[in-house]
Amino acid sequence: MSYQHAQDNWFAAIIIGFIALAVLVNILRAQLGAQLYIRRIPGLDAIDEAIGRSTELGRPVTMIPGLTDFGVVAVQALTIFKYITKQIARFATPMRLLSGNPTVFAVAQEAIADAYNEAGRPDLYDPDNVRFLSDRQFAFASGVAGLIQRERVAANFMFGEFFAESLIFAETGNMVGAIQIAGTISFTQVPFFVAACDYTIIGDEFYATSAYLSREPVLLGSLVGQDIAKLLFALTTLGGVIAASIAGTDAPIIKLLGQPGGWEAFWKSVLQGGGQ
Amino acid sequence: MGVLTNLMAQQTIWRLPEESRVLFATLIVAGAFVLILGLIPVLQTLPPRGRRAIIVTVTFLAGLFFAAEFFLPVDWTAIFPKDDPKRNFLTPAIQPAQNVLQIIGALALGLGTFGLVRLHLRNTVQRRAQWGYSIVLLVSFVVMATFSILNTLAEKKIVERGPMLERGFSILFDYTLIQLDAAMFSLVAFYIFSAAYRAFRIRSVEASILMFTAMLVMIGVVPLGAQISPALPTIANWVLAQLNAPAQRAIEFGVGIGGLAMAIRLWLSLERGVT
Amino acid sequence: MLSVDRRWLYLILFVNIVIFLLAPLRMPASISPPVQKFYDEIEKLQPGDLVMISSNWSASTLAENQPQLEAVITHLMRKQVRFTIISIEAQSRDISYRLAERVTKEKGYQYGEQWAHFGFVPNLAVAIKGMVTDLPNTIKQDVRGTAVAELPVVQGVKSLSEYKMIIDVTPTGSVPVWISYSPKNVKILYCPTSVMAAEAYTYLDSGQIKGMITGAKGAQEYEQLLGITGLGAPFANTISFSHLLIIAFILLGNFAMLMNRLQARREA
Amino acid sequence: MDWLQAFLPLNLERLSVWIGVLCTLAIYSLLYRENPIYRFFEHMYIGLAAGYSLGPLGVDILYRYWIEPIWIQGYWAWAFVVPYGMYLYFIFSERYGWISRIVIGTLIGASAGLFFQEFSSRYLPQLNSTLQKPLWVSDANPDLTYGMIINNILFVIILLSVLTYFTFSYEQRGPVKRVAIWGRWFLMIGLGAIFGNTVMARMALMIGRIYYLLNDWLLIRVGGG
Repeated sequence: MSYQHAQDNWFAAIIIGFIALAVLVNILRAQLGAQLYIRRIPGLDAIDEAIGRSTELGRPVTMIPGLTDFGVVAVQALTIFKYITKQIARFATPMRLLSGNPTVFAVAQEAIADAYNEAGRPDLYDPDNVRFLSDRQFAFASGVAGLIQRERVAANFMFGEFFAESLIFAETGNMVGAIQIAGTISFTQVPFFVAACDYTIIGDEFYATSAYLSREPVLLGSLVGQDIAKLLFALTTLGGVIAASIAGTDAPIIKLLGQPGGWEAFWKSVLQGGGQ
Repeated sequence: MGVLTNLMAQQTIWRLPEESRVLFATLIVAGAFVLILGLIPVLQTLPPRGRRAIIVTVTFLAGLFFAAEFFLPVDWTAIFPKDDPKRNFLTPAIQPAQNVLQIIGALALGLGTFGLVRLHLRNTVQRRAQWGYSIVLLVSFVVMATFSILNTLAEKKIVERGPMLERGFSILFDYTLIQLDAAMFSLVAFYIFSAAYRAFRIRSVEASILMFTAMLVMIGVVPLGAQISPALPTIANWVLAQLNAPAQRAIEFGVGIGGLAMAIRLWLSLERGVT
Repeated sequence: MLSVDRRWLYLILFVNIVIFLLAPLRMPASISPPVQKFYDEIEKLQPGDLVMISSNWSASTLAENQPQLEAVITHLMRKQVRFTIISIEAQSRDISYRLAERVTKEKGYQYGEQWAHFGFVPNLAVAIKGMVTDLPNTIKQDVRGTAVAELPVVQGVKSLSEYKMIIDVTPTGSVPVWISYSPKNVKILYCPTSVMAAEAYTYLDSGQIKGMITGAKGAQEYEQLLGITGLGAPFANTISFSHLLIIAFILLGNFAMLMNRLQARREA
Repeated sequence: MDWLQAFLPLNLERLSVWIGVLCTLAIYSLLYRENPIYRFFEHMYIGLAAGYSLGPLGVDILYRYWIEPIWIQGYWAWAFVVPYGMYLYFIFSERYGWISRIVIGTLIGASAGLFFQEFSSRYLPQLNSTLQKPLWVSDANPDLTYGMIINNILFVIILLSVLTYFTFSYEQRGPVKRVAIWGRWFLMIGLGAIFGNTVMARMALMIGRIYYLLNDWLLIRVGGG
């Protein structure tokens, strides 16, 4: 059950094309000046509060993209960290970014330097504050746990993809009384963040975060497109289960909707049906 | 299509001759370094807009390659009957492209390790607070790196695997690193206890739901649960399979769509993100 | 009670586990269908049949995988079956070799004659494909440095398809690899950790896996079927009681919170 | 006396157990508080891990994908890859830093391009398997029981309500808001279930460690057997 190419089922190309169109059209609308709305995401309002507390206490802020491999998720996490860094640059609050993936580390160096530049404080940027600890899961965890306790961080931001080590970060952060905000696409780690952090950004709230923080038209437009895509998924689900109830779960129309090889099965049955 | 594939498969132009291959290879690598690094002064003359244009173009082309390979039809047998129906003309290049990404990843590891070592060297040289621990880190790094690299080379049969290498590597890796992994991992058990104790309170509807399902499943999945009531494991499994699965799937859909939108924005450089 | 120092919690959990590991406590388990199927499949084997054990765990998941491997080897020896072990990492090679050596010695099973350890292979998919076409040349040497072609236990065996069964004892996602690349006539049995088990039910339904022992709990059930005392029972019991401890503390915490609230209301 | 002789690290095998135990206890000391012993082992741990990675993830990859193809197999075109990747190393330079962004751009573009296949492979089969849940009994699905029907209806309701919660671009009010709140509650059920299910695996990890301390180090038989 996997796709090597779009031809395995052209339905994939159609649905990706539709989503791309929905996203791009709405980005264009937003750029042309349409007023777009985004609902409240409580955890994100707390970012400023957490930064404020760090500044007051003079203790550092940690940002942890975890062991996220370099890719779309990592870039989104770094975009969020870049926003946070711009905020803390105004108050000269100390920061540490701890990465468990060397490529993410390299890109983070660049992004954080940029953030300080854009905030007008390039003098505050110190490459030693963006650190690569280890790409080994629990060596990384031990380093993060040690650093959080030693420096008694006041705010801890965890964004990206996390695995079993998530609770080690969150509990040590909780131990030193840090305000913690976590956002992850890894569903299996969400319960631990919910239990140990002050705020948790769940699922694709993670992708909505940068739109929420920056209110950039491109991102808000994209968000409208994403909601349309979700509506499409919901309608396909509803239509599909009704079709499956009437025609059976093995019906070609069900195969067409997402199963590799379903395209051919569907058209073959249509052509044969026409011949009868 | 067939012509193109044939041309790509013409190995002779892509390969160095057998005789004095090492010499040629060394020369070409040296040349490549000079050429690519020599481009830097040229690139440096570009104005900011030109620089951005290069980055945007490179990003787009790299994305285009993988996207085109995925979207282009693979079955051309209607036009070229002899063509392999499982690949298009870009498919043979996928593996090399993945290898390129792997190589860049390995170079990034070098960069990350350099950053780590530089930080702790600075700590040591400038006698910053706690610099002793930096020495511990540097020493264990150097020792382990030596053994690990020798061990890798021994796997390639480039160096001899002596008893010294075997035993040293085993002490460092199997008896130390693996044990540290296991110890650190097992800390999660303590943390899961304190987190549950602190967080699972009947404070709000949401917190109560979280607490009750967690307790139900916790008792249902262990043998004791079956002793208390045979229905408990069934209920726990039902919650996991029927109530957890759809919630998880809805989140997955959202994450997938969000990721796709992000990928499109990145590919077309629509986002003022990290680049 | 509300603001108890978490270090007390840690100490209580630690002591709780030590006590229940040492206590000679036996709670009978109810046998789940996948474990019963696993047992029945091995019962069907004839003396002299060949079985491949893939053992990929190391120190971290000892509590779940070690009792599984011990119980499985015990059963194979009881059926007088020949078996070979293979790993994908050096540390899992060492731990499984030491364990198998101890267990086989107790029952007088001969190394080389009745069982062997093939060491470790770096890439499982490639190794399986190789073993299907040419087993002796893919593995080359066993863990003691003997050429595989000269081991009596696999004398004349050219391919993995001459095996009757593959048993995968693992904390990682290696079973889809075995399912994808191993010969269709060889049955696959699976010993996952408890977190990995949920994903395997689809394979169980479709018959791609013939039986499954889940974590320490499954090992306890299996020991019960075999009528032996192994580590599965104490480990599974200890897990039960640590769960009970956590639940008790959650209830205590809530009780304390409610008491506080009542008091605060009374004072107001 | 026999026990003491067996217990002390007098041979290599015992020594290895002692090293392992020392590592375990040092890490566990973090539970009490961050302390010099933990700090020592933490730094050693990171140093060891960083050193280890260089073998399989550095040298091995470079040898296999770069040195071997060029020097042994003679594919000369690979020669350009490492110098190009080296652009990444300009990251620490203020003047030439932007050059590293060319390589970063390559990586970003590649991961965006690869996401189309990932999206199709990962999410579309999930969408498809959601559709295989008929909502009523009919001739088309003869094997269906009423229990399964109830499960299927529940599945679709939960899926749609959680999906509703995760919409952002409009104000949720009225019935939509109610559905979204239900979605959030269903979500909490899912999260609670995962938490409860994970506890077992984590306890097993620690039991494994304590077994190691008792059995391998202190040589105490476990289980009273």
